[in-house]
Amino acid sequence: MRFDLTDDQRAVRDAIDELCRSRWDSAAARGYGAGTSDDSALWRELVAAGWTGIAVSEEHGGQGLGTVELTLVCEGLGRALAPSAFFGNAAAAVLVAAAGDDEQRRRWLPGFASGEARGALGTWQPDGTALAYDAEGAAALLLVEPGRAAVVAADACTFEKTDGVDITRRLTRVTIGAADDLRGDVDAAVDRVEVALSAELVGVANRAMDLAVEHARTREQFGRPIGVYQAVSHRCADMLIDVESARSAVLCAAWTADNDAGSLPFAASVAKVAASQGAWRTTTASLQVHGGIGFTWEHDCHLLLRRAVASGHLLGRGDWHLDRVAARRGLGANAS
Amino acid sequence: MRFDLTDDQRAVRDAIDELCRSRWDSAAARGYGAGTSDDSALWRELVAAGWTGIAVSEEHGGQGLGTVELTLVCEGLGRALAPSAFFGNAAAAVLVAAAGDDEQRRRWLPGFASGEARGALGTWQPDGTALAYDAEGAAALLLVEPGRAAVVAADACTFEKTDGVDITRRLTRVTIGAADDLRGDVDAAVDRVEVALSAELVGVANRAMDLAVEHARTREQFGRPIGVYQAVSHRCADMLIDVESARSAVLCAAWTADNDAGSLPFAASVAKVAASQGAWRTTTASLQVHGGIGFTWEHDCHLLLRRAVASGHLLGRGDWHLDRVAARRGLGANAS
Amino acid sequence: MDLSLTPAEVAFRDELREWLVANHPGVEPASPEGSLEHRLRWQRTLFDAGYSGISWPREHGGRGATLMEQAIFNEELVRARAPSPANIIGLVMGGPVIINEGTDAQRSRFLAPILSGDEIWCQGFSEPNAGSDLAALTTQAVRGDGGWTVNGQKVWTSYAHRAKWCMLLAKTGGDDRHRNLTFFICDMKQPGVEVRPLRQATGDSEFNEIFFNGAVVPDENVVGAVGDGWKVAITTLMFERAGLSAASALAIQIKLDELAELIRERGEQHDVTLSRRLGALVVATETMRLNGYRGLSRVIEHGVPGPEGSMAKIQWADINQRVGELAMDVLGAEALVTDPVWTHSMLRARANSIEGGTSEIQRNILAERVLNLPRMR
Amino acid sequence: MDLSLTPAEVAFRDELREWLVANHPGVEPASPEGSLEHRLRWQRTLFDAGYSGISWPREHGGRGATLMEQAIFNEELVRARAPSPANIIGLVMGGPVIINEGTDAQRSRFLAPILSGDEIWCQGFSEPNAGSDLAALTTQAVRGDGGWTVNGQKVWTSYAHRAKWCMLLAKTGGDDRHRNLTFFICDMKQPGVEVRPLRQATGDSEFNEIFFNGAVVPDENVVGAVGDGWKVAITTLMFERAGLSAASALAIQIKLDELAELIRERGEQHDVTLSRRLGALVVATETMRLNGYRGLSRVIEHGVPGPEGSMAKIQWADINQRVGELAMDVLGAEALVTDPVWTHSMLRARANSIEGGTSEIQRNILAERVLNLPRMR
Repeated sequence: MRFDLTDDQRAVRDAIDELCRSRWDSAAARGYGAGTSDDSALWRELVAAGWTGIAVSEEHGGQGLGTVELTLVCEGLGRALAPSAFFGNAAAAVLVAAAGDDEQRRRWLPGFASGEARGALGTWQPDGTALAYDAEGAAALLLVEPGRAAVVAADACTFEKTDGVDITRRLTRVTIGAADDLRGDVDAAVDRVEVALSAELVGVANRAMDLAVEHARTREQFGRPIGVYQAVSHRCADMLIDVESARSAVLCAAWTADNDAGSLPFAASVAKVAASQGAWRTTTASLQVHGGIGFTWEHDCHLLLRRAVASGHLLGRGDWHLDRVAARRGLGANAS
Repeated sequence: MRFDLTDDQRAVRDAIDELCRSRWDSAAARGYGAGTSDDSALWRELVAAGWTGIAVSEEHGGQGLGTVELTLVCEGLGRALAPSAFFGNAAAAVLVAAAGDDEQRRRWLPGFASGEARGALGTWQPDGTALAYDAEGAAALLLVEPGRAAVVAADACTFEKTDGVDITRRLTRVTIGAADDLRGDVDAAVDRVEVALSAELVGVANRAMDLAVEHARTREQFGRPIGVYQAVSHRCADMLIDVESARSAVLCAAWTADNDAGSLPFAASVAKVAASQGAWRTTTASLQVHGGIGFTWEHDCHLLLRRAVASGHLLGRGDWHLDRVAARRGLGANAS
Repeated sequence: MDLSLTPAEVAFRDELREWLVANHPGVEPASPEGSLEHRLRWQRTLFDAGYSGISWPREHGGRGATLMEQAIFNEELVRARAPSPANIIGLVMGGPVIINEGTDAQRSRFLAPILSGDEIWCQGFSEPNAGSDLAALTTQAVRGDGGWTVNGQKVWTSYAHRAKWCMLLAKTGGDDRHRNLTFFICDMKQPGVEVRPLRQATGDSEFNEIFFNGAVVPDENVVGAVGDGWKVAITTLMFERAGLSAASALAIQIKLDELAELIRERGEQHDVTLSRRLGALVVATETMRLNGYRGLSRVIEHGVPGPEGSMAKIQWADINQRVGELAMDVLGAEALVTDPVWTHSMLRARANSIEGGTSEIQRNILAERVLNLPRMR
Repeated sequence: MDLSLTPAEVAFRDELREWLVANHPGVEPASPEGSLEHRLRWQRTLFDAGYSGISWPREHGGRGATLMEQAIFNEELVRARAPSPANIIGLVMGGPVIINEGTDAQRSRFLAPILSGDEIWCQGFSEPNAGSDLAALTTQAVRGDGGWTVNGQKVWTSYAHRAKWCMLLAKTGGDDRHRNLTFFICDMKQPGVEVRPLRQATGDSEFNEIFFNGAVVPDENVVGAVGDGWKVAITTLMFERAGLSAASALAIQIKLDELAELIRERGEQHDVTLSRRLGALVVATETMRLNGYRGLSRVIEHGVPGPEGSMAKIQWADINQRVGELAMDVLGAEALVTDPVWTHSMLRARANSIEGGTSEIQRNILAERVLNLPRMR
């Protein structure tokens, strides 16, 4: 057993961080969300580097790398608050690849892989509409709800811009045309999307921790850097535990998705619970460590907190995962 | 409105504290629990001072004071970890007075009030037996379970000593003879017992906080009293909030029991949740502040923690109270 | 101990309730400016009816009622869904400080317009580099023949753009951190004062920055002695906290009723995790309310608020943040859509543990001033 | 990254599993003495089969297996409900420290009897007035011609009453808190050493006090240089923590299975509050296990354990304490009866956040040594 990244995987992680550093910052994220600027530069680079097809099989025009590599890209983009259609497109590819039939794979995967006809992820709402990020410009929308997933061509839908809690993404409410159900193992496919989403949340939490630690080192009150006070330093230590625990859980779930499908439901639930709770705790704690400055519009704290809330709830409630874990031990509302 | 003690009430509080200081200490509590010494000296004083009948009507030989006064005595005895049959006897009197009929009141209350034929409190267990504290020497046992309360003469029961988590009390498992149900409003009666129990827990929590604060002032590490470190001082501040919140809730519930019966269910649930959680958090936090010394057998920390656990669970789960509170807002398993 | 209202308190409350039914100002406009105008008119209405400065002494233009009646008044306003008067800073902090620490001249000059709302007050304590640590203030006041000249910057001041007077804490020389601050009443309507709105994480702009560039404060606007600013400021902050508690707890209970309604609307009323979390918040809020009334009885006994007020501040922030978190879990997958009520209050609540003294500072106060634990030196 | 076992690891595990079936020592006696004898015999059995010192180098009498195989061994012992060997302190701390910091003479003298269990080791670091703060140690070692003479008191030492050797940290002069401690190997079987059992809150006596009155330690039993005790001790403590993690996480999962069984026995399996609390603990324990393996891979890469081990220590204590609290709520009204399993482990778990370095100290370590936050001076 070896539980750390290979050199190739480190190269993926470093490359995506470098790309974000050079092509993205929080000003770009704000502009993208507000619709005053776009992410085409970043998107072109992601396409050019082949990241869009990173986990798509070579047969369908992708690089055929694994879920671990995919999560490394998601984490890097999350750390940089890069909105970009990357996640939705990757989720669409994961869903079609894991739960679609041959015809659906042939029709959609090559476009997702090349980024020329990208996909977006939408979640069905009680009223029959769907909520989706970065849906404008997508060729296809992948819709999910518990136990069901379907693909629909974008031109069969109408989109209405909606204000999202996450102001670094573009949220739309979608009126859906005729949707084509995925007939494969939808739960297993959605678990893979949860893993990618959890990876993004690890990046968000890690960034929030880095900001808090930097502030604690430099901000002085009562004649000392505030990091010497345990109310601050112990809060940062707890952030570290949350971030590293979530990272361990996501890496394990990603590896499990490719190597031990039977264990994926448990691994995916562990990853989602650890990452969503970790991101919430870390982003809120980071804002607290920053004090007043962290509550200003100009500071990035609230961007991270907003991302943590929105991504943490994107696919529903954490209790669903706790119930799935407890059910393995014969406990819960539906226990015999 | 005046939310603080009257001079008479302060006198009750001070008298019970003084009595415990002069007649009781943790060595006595340990000896009593172990059966190597008894509490007759303390008990005689409680009887002599008329505390045993403090909340019993004068008609039945008591002092006819209120539930507030009763809770002040319970808090004082809790603070001193005084085992004594006081609580069980007071609970028995509260149950008979609030849910018994005239005949039951005439038969039992005078003995409870004078302490000459005292009562004890037992909780029915799934197997039909009951668990009771300080039952030996009692004249009657008051048995409770959700929705039901009954009185049974002690000579109709057999007692078997049992090891309790709370080693400052004597726990027995009781095989019950013919029990005489109380036909009055049992829930209202049990709520009053919960209030008295919560008062005891406030005393326990307060004592745990006092020990922690004293230790934090005097114990030095790294060249400073540990109380200067926020990991310690902020924990103590949280103890203060827990203790004062529980005290406020208990005082309000005690006053409500005598003045606003319709509001008692809510007030009693608030008091029980605040006091049981507060006592658990405070006693465990106090042990943590003490470090290794707090985990030794000789130190009182674990006596307080054991009392907090045992008294906190004596009448069942806290979730029952949260459900009752939520039901007032149309929420919960049985909501329409 | 008697938790029932006295006949006088009952009479006061019933008369007030009747009056509120007849004089309710209606729904508060959403826009910040509209809301402020609405609350200015509302304060005037309250003032004309003798409901401004409930617990202020009659000789200072107040109603001369008890602190308990003041608390009843605050609760009834919340219960009637009526807004707080616009000059809340002046009523809760400025006035009480001037009554307790000010001169007769200051009382006759400043108190009346606070009550009527003719002059809005704001509070200039925090600075970019002095949030928790008032000793780190850098705003300077230098004495000349024309009085005091002020240079520096303040942040997080509500109402500053509309305020006539600012409670200004500035350095006036000396090294003793408890003797080198002075408490001024600074005229905001002068060339040396510039106000810029501060946009916060919610997107709103409740607060402002104030820049003082040679602003002038006459000698007669010093409150307390020169160098006593620290003591005066602490008193002010304690009045601020004493104001909280009971009424804010009622406001939270109303919010919890709305959240319970949301849970039922969404058909989640049988989810015991949600219902027990809500129940636990109801319990916590009730203990906060009760702590508030117990604290108030202490204030009535001792005259001035004590450090215990920090308990309510900590509880208030913690409960509001947990309400926001619960609301997100109730919304589930819809939590990613901006909601004018719930997502907004989830975000706004994050500042509750920072504004008016962080929860960390409140815990320091409880540890040092209530529990007498040693201080880090 | 590859979370599957290598063929060699699989072979090692399968062989071990088979061996454990054939050689399982049976149920561990309840009495402390009986348990220790049982675990001494068990260590001998392991030793004879080549399962003592799994990851120790062959030249030092170990199996020469990888740290990963050591972790697999620890997990398999837990999975088979087999006890840990009696000389755990020697195996996890004493041996590794001597291998890394000791002299050849020390290696040839001490290592073999550690592996066989012929000589039990204990750890003499903590003192009544030096729990978290090793710099406050007062135990003195003074050099004379007969070697070093030791006077002082140690507390919280497991196995001291049976130990032959004590890893003793004592003051050897000088003021520099990082240069005035020396790490000794002290013979426990001499007149100058007295051991008294220490009774703890559970009623058990796992620990002891050691009183040193003129105990003698020869020069050759100094580990590292005189004055290097601090550095050597820190290494020891990190080995202690590196030992934890994965296997302890598995032990907790087994405990959670038993707790789930208790919930079902009591017919509470439909209470979603209980089931979700248990689910959350399963999740937390799994992340602890995964952190452990990730940390182990780091150790394999860097050779020695890093401060990250403090994460596992904090998680371990926190999870054990939450398990105990949940168990009490499952027992409900029966929680007031002493239960050999649940009430005992609820009480015992309270020490988990104190023993082996408090959770507060672990957080200091993470803040200062992993996050490079400034230290209070």
